[in-house]
Amino acid sequence: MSDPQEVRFRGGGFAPTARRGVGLVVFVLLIALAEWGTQSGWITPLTLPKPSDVLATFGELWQSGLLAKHLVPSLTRLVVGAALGVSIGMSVGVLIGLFSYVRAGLVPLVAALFPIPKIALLPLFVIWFGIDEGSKYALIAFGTFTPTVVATYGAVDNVDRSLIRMGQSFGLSWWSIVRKIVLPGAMPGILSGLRISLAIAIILLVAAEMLGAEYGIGAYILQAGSLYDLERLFAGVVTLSLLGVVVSTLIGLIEKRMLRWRA
Amino acid sequence: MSDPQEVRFRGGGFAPTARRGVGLVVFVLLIALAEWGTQSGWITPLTLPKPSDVLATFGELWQSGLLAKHLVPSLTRLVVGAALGVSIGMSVGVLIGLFSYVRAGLVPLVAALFPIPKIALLPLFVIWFGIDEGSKYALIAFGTFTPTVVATYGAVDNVDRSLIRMGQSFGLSWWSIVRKIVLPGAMPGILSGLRISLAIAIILLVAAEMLGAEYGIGAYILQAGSLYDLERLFAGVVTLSLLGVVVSTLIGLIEKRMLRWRA
Amino acid sequence: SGKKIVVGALRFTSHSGSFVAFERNYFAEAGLDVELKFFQAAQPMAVAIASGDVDYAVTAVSGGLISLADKGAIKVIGGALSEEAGIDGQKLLASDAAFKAGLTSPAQLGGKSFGVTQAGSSFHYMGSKVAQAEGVEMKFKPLQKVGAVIGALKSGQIDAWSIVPHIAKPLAGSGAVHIIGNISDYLPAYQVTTLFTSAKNAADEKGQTSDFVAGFSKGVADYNAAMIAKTGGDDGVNAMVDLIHKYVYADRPREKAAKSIINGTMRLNEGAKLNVASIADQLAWFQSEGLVGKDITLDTLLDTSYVNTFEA
Amino acid sequence: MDIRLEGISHSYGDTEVLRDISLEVTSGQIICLVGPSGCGKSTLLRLLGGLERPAAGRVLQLGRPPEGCLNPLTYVFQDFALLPWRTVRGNISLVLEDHGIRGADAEAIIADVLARTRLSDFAQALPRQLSGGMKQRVAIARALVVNPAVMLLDEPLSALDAQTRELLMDDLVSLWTRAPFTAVYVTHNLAEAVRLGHKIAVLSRRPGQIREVVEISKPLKTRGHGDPELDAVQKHLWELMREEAKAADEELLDV
Amino acid sequence: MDIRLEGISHSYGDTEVLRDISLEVTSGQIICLVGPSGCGKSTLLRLLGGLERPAAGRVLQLGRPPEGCLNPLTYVFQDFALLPWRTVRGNISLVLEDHGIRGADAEAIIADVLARTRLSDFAQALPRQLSGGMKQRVAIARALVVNPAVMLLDEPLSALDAQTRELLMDDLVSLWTRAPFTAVYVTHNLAEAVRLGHKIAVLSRRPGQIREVVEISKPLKTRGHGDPELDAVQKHLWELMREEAKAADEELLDV
Ligand SMILES: Nc1ncnc2c1ncn2[C@@H]1O[C@H](COP(=O)(O)OP(=O)(O)OP(=O)(O)O)[C@@H](O)[C@H]1O
Ligand SMILES: Nc1ncnc2c1ncn2[C@@H]1O[C@H](COP(=O)(O)OP(=O)(O)OP(=O)(O)O)[C@@H](O)[C@H]1O
Ligand SMILES: [Mg+2]
Ligand SMILES: [Mg+2]
Repeated sequence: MSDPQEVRFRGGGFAPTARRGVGLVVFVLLIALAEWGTQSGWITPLTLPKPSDVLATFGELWQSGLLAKHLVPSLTRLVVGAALGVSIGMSVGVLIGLFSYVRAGLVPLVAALFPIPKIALLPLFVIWFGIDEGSKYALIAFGTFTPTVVATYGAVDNVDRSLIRMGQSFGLSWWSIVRKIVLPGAMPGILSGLRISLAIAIILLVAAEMLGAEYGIGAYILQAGSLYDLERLFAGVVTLSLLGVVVSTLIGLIEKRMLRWRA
Repeated sequence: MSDPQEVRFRGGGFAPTARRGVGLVVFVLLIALAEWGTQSGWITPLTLPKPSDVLATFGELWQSGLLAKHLVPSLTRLVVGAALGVSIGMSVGVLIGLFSYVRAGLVPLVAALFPIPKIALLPLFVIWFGIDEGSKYALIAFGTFTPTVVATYGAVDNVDRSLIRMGQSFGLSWWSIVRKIVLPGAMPGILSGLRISLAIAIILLVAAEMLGAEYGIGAYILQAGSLYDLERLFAGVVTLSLLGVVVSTLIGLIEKRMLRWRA
Repeated sequence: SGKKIVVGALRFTSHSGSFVAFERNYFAEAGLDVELKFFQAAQPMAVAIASGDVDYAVTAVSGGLISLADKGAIKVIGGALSEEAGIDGQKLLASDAAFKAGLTSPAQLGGKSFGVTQAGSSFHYMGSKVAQAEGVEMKFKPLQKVGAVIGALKSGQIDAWSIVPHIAKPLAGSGAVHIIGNISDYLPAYQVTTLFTSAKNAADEKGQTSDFVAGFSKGVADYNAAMIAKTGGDDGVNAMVDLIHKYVYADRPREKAAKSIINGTMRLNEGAKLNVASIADQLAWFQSEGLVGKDITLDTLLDTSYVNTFEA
Repeated sequence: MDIRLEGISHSYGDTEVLRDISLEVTSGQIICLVGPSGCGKSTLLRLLGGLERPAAGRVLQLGRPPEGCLNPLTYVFQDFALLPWRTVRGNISLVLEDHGIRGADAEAIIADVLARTRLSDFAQALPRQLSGGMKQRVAIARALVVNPAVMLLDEPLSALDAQTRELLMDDLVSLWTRAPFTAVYVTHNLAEAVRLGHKIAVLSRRPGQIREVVEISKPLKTRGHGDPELDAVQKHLWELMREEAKAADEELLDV
Repeated sequence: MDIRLEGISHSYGDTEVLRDISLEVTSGQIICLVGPSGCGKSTLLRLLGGLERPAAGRVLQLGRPPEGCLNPLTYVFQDFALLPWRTVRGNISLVLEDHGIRGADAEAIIADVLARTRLSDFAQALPRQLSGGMKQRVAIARALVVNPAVMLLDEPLSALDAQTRELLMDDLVSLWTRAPFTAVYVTHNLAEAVRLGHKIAVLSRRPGQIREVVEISKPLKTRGHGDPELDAVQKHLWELMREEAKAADEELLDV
């Protein structure tokens, strides 16, 4: 008989763990590479602006108070438009989740609306909603509406039917079941749909501000693009990107608060 | 003692059932309303074209062979661009799902890229990828890349860890586990992500064809828009919408075939 | 066969010089193997010249163009279209609502809103110069797309706009808008569009560039002869319309297209001659608006070694 | 209040699930339903409580529910069916709110039922913090709080581990002993059936029919481990069912 | 091949899960591990099979695995762990493919193991078409096909209903009787433990320590329902564990 031998370890892996700081390192490396490339002329100024110039532009924007002047209208549009789109979308989504006829009637309509590019409709939006804030709100609302509907009715469909049956077995009214069981049960799905809807809202900011906007991050980006002013273009894009990260963090916080009951 | 009394029924509901035809009826009603409105002058021709005129335009497009001339390049761009974006996105997503360092390095980058509006970068795409098909492929690929990555690593995260542990306990190699357990297990999530990615690809067609495209549904829409020619604009938009429905049906079929093992 | 070059174009009548030269083989005779490349908007075309994807093109002077010149990427080498007394030029339009409310001449533009595609576009320049001349202040509304501006004007959401005659006239004909003036009254000999190329072509490919200008000029000469001097009579006009219809309004029936094409007739710059004074004025305006750098000189933008220049 | 089933039959599409079931549920007694997998036990219980309508036959309520009974026919489910976003107290108050019982009234009632099920210390806990056994105790508390005339229990212990099952069976016996309730108790587990049932109805394989109803007269609280009388009944039941259970287990679920 | 645990301790973060466990797994015997919820039974099994590394102590293999053994330490999991996208045959061939056994060789081996577990008719079925009992039989077939030296079973029957559990216990007994295998069998169910175990190790509440190891000498195939000797052992085990099980059940899982 051979010697006792320890059992070979064969588990582990397949569970990525958090590595703090790596993300930051990647960003810093990429920016450093771009800086070096543009400084040394290996990347032409037509291809990419110098990161340091972008930072300087950003600094100017900040100090001159122009950043706020552009951010405030954009944020207003974002909030009003997304609030409209998300709230209508959520209501329609819940109705689709609850009623057969609404579902049969609206699901194909939503599916047909989804792949319509909003920028194609810009000329119409001018007529429908005017060139003032109306059309900007409408565009963002329209863009967030469809993904919210889809996420919401999916979430309602996924509410544990056994909980609903429980509610019925205790004689709860229809409205109580909707309010106390269906809606809270759909909340996780609705919130994760919100992440996507709001990212889309930010993306649509640029399209919305194509229509007669003087101030706004989107308008700023468009103007920089039309002047081929890459520093300002990138400063604007970075602002949007940061905005996206902030919004996603906010939703994360809301999820943490509202979904404390989850594991 | 009172008479025997039947137990009151209190179940049912909360399970929308399919109602065939209702969707069609809604479409027909909406179109009839639009036709009536535009015919009677209650809707001005600036607001909406006559559906019958749109249909006629569509008929002309079809008969003149122009539809094919516009559809073929658009479909090519869609297929090549989406294939690029989805395949790279899926690979990156799987790597993020499997390796801690890749995850830590790339997830923040993807999160930062997500809210960047592609149209803002149009001028740069010309420099980076030229004005031929390259920049169109690149734009669509870029637009589908981020949602695919997010869907894929989410799907990999959701693969039942007990199946992976089972594979390890039978001494399967790392590569076998990835190929035979992780990838098939992530497939449902990846496919449902594909739905969103391809809808986005269709939406981006218009943006892509802003760049030096002669033919293509997007170019057609843009041209109609710049002349405020609503009939043609709607004919183009309807084409995109139909394209979206077709793509979504195709994915449904693929799901049915590939995910036969599900309930 | 000749040298392969790519010429960028928009599907507008004002690009007819290129179409004619291409169709009638003037480029080939000049020893160039030309490929026409079409764009939906002028801005990407300018960028495509900068990136070297396109060699020559025609476009309006805009902030973007000056910016690219400043980056050492492009040069304006000639003129393509300028306003000219006696020939229909760009029109000032007023919406029906504004017209009825008294906006019947440019003098009443004070406090009105004026549609532009983008800040720093040629529309912006024109509106601004008109306002300056009339001594009034206007609000400029950037709407990105010509279609959006038309929609806004038709529905009375903006008060005024300026646009080329072949778009202005049918709009006015429909009664939805009114023509209230001519740009040429404010900007005589305004250099509307120019011929431009990459800085590299202008500096290092002098032969090729001269050949291109020569071929292009022949196309322009044919166009002007047929459409303005009418040297070929109606047949000449019809032949020219047929040629242009291949490129412009190609998906509309010939009869409808012909009207628009004829409406759009403007005299193109013979020999691609360039109004340097107008360019200088435009550059100065862009600088005064803070849209482009103050230190950009006319030499950065122009290379006048290929064509005759004039000042008016 | 008694319940009488009269000639109940039921089908889903083409599958006949139950065939001509007649049964009497007597006040103050626990009746156990046992039968192989898929024989329609859960379906029968849903019909009993009005959550589904039988294709044929009637479910009759004999007599009135007692005073103060908020929900005569009350379920306890196998998967507990607790709202994960409400605390233990919230889950119990849920079924009172719709009857307009709130505030101090509700507090008193809830405190009482929590004490009866020994959950008083856990009123503020969320379901995810509780073990399976505790969750089912909460579900039982929720059922008790509406003073049901008849409790309908669908395999209430089968999601629990064997030891917790033992503990909860003791709890149920002591709850019944203190205040006898009427119950229909569906289970797979013959040991549970002989421990808790006054009557045990054995169903056949699908379509479910009643094969036999066994009565056990021994009082609940004197029943214990290794009791030869109960062992004999259990053995008898297992022999009735063994072949059917095997056949049911080897059936393909959907082809 | 025997397995020896030497002074195994393990913690997750601040929670100590196992404390100083020493145990011998003898060839040809089934050793059952019983203990209250969360006492670390599954953890111990993972340590045994090399899926996790102990914080202290060693898991030793004594002697070589027998000839033809592809995977000496082979698990059967509570949740079956079948790949839902593979048929019964595909799930079994999965564990052969990595050892280069394909084609006709694999066919023969799989056909044999399917016959032994009476699954031959279900080779082409997908997991979703099978009842829980059938699924676990597939998992057992998959474990048998690699000729394990030691089988590690983590509550293999606890996801099944009581009747199926009975049927599968019979299956396991008859498999063992025909060809004795070595196994470590984790369970909550004392009835299962006294039915299948040659030795039964009782763990205390967390941190798990061995409280007692009970041996039962009666041969497996003669053990049956209502056997007084087994009932006595079971009663003894229950008394050892009752209070601990109750305390474990009432613990808040995370606060
Ligand atoms: N809503 C439904 N639609 C269609 N078929 C159903 C439905 N509910 C149950 N069935 C079918 O009816 C049969 C009986 O189901 P039921 O759940 O009543 O059995 P059961 O005796 O409770 O089984 P188990 O012991 O597994 O809980 C099964 O074959 C099941 O597949
Ligand atoms: N991967 C892990 N990370 C952190 N804690 C863990 C992990 N796995 C188990 N635990 C904790 O260790 C303790 C023992 O878990 P284990 O699963 O071994 O218990 P068990 O005896 O199998 O319980 P059960 O009878 O419920 O299956 C539990 O408190 C559990 O919460
Ligand atoms: Mg059931
Ligand atoms: Mg365990």
